[in-house]
Amino acid sequence: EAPEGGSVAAVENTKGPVRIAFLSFQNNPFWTPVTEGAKAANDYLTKFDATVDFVDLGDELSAEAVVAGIEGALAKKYDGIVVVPIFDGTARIINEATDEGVPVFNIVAEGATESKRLAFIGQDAISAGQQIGEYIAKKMDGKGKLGVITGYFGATQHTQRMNGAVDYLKAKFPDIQIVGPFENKDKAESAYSLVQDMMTANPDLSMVYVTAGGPFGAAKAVKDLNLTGKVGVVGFDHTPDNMQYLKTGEMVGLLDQAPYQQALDSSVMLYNYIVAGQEPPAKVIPVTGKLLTPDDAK
Amino acid sequence: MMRSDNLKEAAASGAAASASLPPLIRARGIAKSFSGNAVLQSVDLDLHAGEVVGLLGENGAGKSTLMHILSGGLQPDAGTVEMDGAPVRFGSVADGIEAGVSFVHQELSVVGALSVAENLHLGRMSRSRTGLVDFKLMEEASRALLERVGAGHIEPRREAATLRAGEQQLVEIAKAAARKPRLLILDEPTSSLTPHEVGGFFSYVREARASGVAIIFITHRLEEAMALCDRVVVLRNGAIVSERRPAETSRQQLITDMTGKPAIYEHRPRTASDTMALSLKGVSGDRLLSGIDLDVRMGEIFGLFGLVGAGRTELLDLIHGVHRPTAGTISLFGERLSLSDPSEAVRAGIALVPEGRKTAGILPQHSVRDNAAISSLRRFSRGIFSDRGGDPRRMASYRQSLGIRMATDTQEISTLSGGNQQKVIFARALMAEPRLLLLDEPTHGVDVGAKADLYDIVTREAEKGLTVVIASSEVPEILALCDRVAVLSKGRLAGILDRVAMTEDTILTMAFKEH
Amino acid sequence: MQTGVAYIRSLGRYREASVLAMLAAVALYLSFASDYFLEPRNLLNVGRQASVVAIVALGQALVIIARGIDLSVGSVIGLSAVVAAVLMRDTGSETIGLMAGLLTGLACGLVNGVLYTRFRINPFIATLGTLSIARGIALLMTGGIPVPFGGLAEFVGAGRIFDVPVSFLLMIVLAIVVHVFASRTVMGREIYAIGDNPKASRLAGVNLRAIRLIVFALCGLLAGLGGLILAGNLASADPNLGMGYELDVIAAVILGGTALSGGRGSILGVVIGALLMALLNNAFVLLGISAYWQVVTKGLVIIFAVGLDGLQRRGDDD
Amino acid sequence: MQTGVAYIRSLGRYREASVLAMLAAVALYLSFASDYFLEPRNLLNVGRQASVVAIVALGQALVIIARGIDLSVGSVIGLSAVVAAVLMRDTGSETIGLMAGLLTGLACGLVNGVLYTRFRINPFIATLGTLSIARGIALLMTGGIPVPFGGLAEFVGAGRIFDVPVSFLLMIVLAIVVHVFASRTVMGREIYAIGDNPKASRLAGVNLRAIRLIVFALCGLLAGLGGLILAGNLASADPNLGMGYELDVIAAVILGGTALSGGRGSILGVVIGALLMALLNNAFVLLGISAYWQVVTKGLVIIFAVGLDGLQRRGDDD
Ligand SMILES: Nc1ncnc2c1ncn2[C@@H]1O[C@H](COP(=O)(O)OP(=O)(O)OP(=O)(O)O)[C@@H](O)[C@H]1O
Ligand SMILES: Nc1ncnc2c1ncn2[C@@H]1O[C@H](COP(=O)(O)OP(=O)(O)OP(=O)(O)O)[C@@H](O)[C@H]1O
Ligand SMILES: [Mg+2]
Ligand SMILES: [Mg+2]
Repeated sequence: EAPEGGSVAAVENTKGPVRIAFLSFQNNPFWTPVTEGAKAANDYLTKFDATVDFVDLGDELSAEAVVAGIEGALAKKYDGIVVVPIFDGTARIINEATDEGVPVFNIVAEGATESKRLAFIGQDAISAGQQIGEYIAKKMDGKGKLGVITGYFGATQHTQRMNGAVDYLKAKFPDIQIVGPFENKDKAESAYSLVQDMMTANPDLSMVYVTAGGPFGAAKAVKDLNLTGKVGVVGFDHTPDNMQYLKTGEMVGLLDQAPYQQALDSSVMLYNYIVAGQEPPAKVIPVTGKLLTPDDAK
Repeated sequence: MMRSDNLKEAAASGAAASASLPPLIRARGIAKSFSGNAVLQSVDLDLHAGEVVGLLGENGAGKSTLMHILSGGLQPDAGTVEMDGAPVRFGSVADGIEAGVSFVHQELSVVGALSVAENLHLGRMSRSRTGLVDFKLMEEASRALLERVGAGHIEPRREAATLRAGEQQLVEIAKAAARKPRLLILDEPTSSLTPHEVGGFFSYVREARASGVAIIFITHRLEEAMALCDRVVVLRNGAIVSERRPAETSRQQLITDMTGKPAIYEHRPRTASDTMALSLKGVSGDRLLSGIDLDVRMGEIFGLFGLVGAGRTELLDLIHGVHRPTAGTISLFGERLSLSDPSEAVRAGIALVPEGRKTAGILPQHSVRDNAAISSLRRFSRGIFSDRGGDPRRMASYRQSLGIRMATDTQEISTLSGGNQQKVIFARALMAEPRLLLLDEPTHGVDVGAKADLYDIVTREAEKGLTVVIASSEVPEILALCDRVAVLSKGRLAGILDRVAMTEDTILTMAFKEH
Repeated sequence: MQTGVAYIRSLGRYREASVLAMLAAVALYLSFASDYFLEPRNLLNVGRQASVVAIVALGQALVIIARGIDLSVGSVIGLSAVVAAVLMRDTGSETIGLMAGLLTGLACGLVNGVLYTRFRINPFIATLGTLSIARGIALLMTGGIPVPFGGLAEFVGAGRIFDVPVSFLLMIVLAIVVHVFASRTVMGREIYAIGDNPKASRLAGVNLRAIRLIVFALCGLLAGLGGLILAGNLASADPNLGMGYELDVIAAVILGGTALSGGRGSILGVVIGALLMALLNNAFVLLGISAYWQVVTKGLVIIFAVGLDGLQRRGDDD
Repeated sequence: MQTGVAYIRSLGRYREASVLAMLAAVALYLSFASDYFLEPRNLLNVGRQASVVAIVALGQALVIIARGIDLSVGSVIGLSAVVAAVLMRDTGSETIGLMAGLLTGLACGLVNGVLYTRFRINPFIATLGTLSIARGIALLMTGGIPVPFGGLAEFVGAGRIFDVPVSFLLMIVLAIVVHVFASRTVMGREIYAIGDNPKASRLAGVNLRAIRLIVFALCGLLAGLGGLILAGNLASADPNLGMGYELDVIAAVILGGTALSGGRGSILGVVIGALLMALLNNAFVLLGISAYWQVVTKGLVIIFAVGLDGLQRRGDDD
């Protein structure tokens, strides 16, 4: 049956040893469950004579690092690759691998360009943004000022999460006024300063949306300005520092991407494809994030 | 054809020609001041093709400034320059070069990263048919050029940074010569040349004169000026005070012209104390020196003589803690020294006036005052705080006693004339009130008057008990100052002469002994 | 009148004058363009936002004046914060934690200094190396997960005394101390000297190695302090804290008129440089400048701030 | 035997020797530690991965040899790629797009050069400014969304000729060209001259301004080319492409033995420096080193690579 925390069971291995490369980054707590999911997949698949090797692509996220990682995995003759491609620009190498007969499974986030990957499991950044947008609208009662802080201007995932929410709000709730966006380069300290300044210029601000790294910095600023309960912060990922402010109330919504399950399921599905030719259920397997609210934290 | 004949004639008799032909350069009423401080008042100067004009003057008299104006490096505040009778105005050095003015600067300016050949051709390198630099052609041309200035031994392919100062000097002279100048300005070109090299250089200058080049020769060595020049012009306080023919004048007369008073330094015999100040036993260095034994008594002025590369600088470096000796012991007043850094030497009462003012002496972006104070910051500190307030006072007293010429002591040292910079370095060493003063070619670029002053100061300090070790390439300097002299030859001690045995002959013979 | 003009001209001699003029210009513009700008609270916020960059830049300025460079400051910020937080958590003692954080900064600085002075590694490369190593250690210590960090550090990082942010006060005090150190103490003057001409300074009796070592150590210490403030402000020590700070810090130093080639520079200028950068970020939010124009504007202001000086100095060097 | 040792010693005189030794050591280790390392395919991958950094570093090396620095290369990579991709999309012409991309790089370089030579802005600050401005323009042009990019650029970025990556070949060719340019042409020699002693060079009649301008322009051009290759490889022009590249590029230059203070440096060394960094990344993937240890290892290798050299040169300077 399926391993704990996963939803897919492995089929019998009739092909002999299988080696899967799991390529991912490591630079903040988001990646911890991804790593753990890959480890769990390895433990689970060992029984089926398959290994999942976790390959760290380092701490700087870039398309070049992904390309170099896949090139390395091809050189090491893996039977299949699970990868966090994130960026536009990884499609070409993924196609190359597929053409060489090494199937690639994308997880977490992929670029906009279509590739020949076996399947993608993950959250669609635009709909995730919209999901948060809906929640924001509800919390704000459809009016007031929303401050927007994005990770890096021009980072596709950040932009999509931002636009997913902002476009939705603009269309549906014209009374919500957007302040920003401002760039915090994934830094909590920068989010802190931005919230401080946003409150100066907009004392009536009632909500802050942080699309990427460092939402807890925004929450800390709300706390230090004694605005807990008056201003709320929404953002992504159930990391410990974010969760803490969900408990104390500065953070009012956190959207999760179920990274552990993504890592585990993708590995098993790729294994099933390699040994039995079993196709994943769909080309795009959406993960609907779980939106945690202060109630969940209690 | 006609013209070149005239040039030859002019060369033969400068004065006669000047009446019939416009001079190559006619400068009138040149004035220049820096931030309100007048350096040149109103200078008139004529230069004829085929003559060598000596330009003398005290440090800071304005010689280099005047030359910068003639070559386009500086613009005069007032006055005109004519070339061949037509007014010219050089907006930049490039304009000057274009018009045939070559300038060998007082401060060395070879490009260390390039080869000698590249340095000689910088700004006008030759290309082969492929469009690439024609190194072969350049090297051949360089050999000829170097040969001409008496530096044929320098390999054109060598990296310029590895040359000695004197060799770099010759490369620069060769570079200026290569431009086929009509006016060649040489600002203290001989200051780091060996006597042999000076000879080669002289013959080059004579050859250039014969081919109709006008040459300005700036020097502080009066003998050289008298030997080489057709005419000697003296600049004082920014104005020309005399023009003489060497045959019709004397050394003393020139000194009086320059300084307004005759400069005399007489060796004053001293009785050295019995206290042993510095003693070296079997000292060897990691470059050249081996087995040096020396004893210098307190209050003594002790000379170090040797030919270029004999190891004088290395010896002073070892005493000053710049490098560690590989063998032997050094003691100061009976105490054994084991220095790992010059900072310890300074603390032990040793001060050094280093060789190479620009590279090892000045702090170019610092004020004169700060430059002078750097060695004695710790002496005059209160706790961790430095006595900034006292700096002007101390500076003023050394400015006076050393006759340092400058507008204020807060101006950057790099705006001082070369000789005055050297005096500031001297002030730095004296301010540290050392027990042992090490001088490495200390009067490099210093004018005769000031030299006499410096000798006086050194002697006075020695009489008060300061021990002085002075490395010098100038025999007259050794003879004037030293109580005893050690002669080094190829890193070994060739012998020690006392006052009675010291003559130019004995010193030189000893220095050449092992060569 | 005459003397007034002359006075302003004489100001122009100071390289920091042009950045100060830019700072004043931006501030003046903001005080008309935004009603909120001149509110004390906002001004104090700007001060706080500049404080960490300024504090770390004080150390960096000393290093650059001594003709070095320290690229590792960003990582040292992160490592110091992490060490402090982990030790505070594990020993339960705030004092131990904070001391350990500062000592970590000092140690990193000493390592940089030793690599430079003893192993003769170019400081650019040496500190590029420690940049990587310190970050790696911080990540290894925490497994990449931020560690909660509170108490006194939080007070220093986020607290206020009579409405004035503590970190801003600390910056002022440190700026004065470092200014006095640089301009009035023996060692300070020696730092300028070795930056101007290391060989001449050494021969004149300045202990080159010792001073270089101390300068790097100080820079490390101040970066460590910066790390504690930054983490204290967020009440969380993230191993990625301070990433990329080196460029901001060096920019503040150079904006403030310090020459990258050493020997010259003012501590006051450093603070002005840091304030200008914080002011810009403040302006973006107050004026609501559209996203991508923020990036363009920042570049333009940096260039103008220094360009004024360059134009005035036309024909100065070389 | 004697002469062999002497020969190896004489190699030690070259600053790039120590990095080359490190490169060889890492390669040797890898050939034992991983069965896959020596496979031609893997070696060629390393070459390809080094190529963009190396190509951009060629230009940067010229700038640094001339005593400048160009921090804007990362942003120029991004802007050139974006301009090329947008124009290719809008005009439909590949030629126009690629030419525009290269011209953009050139233009950025010229702007840097003019800011330095005409407005006398310190190159560190000037290029820090253009870093921001170029990135801002790239964002404005694309609205932050990557633009697809294909055709010839994709061939150059990702294609192979007889299994050899085109970008690697291009790098080799460019390295040779730039090497010849630097060491055999008049302008090349003048670049070294102005970096070593600007004043003396100017007095000798070298046109300082023109050469500085050209050097920055070349650096911009090569960064533009790097952008096209990078975007071609990814088949997508991201406005954030190349972000942070400046540090990698400068590190490659300095690892390769070029002095940050100008006047000295070898083009060969630059390529070695870039290869060493690519080799490290390859090693991490092949050996499966954990991310945090990767960071530490990278720092250690950088320090060792240059430390060897420093130790040998003990007591050399100052
Ligand atoms: N850029 C400058 N700024 C201020 N003062 C200057 C500058 N250049 C030269 N001076 C001053 O002009 C005076 C003349 O200097 P100059 O270099 O012409 O003297 P010199 O006759 O060549 O002396 P020396 O024999 O020592 O070389 C000096 O007092 C010097 O301080
Ligand atoms: N940096 C150096 N590295 C290696 N050898 C050196 C170095 N500097 C000097 N030498 C060599 O050491 C020897 C002693 O030089 P030193 O400078 O002490 O001689 P000197 O008598 O002072 O001569 P001068 O100063 O006139 O050149 C010379 O053979 C010289 O070539
Ligand atoms: Mg002079
Ligand atoms: Mg000597």
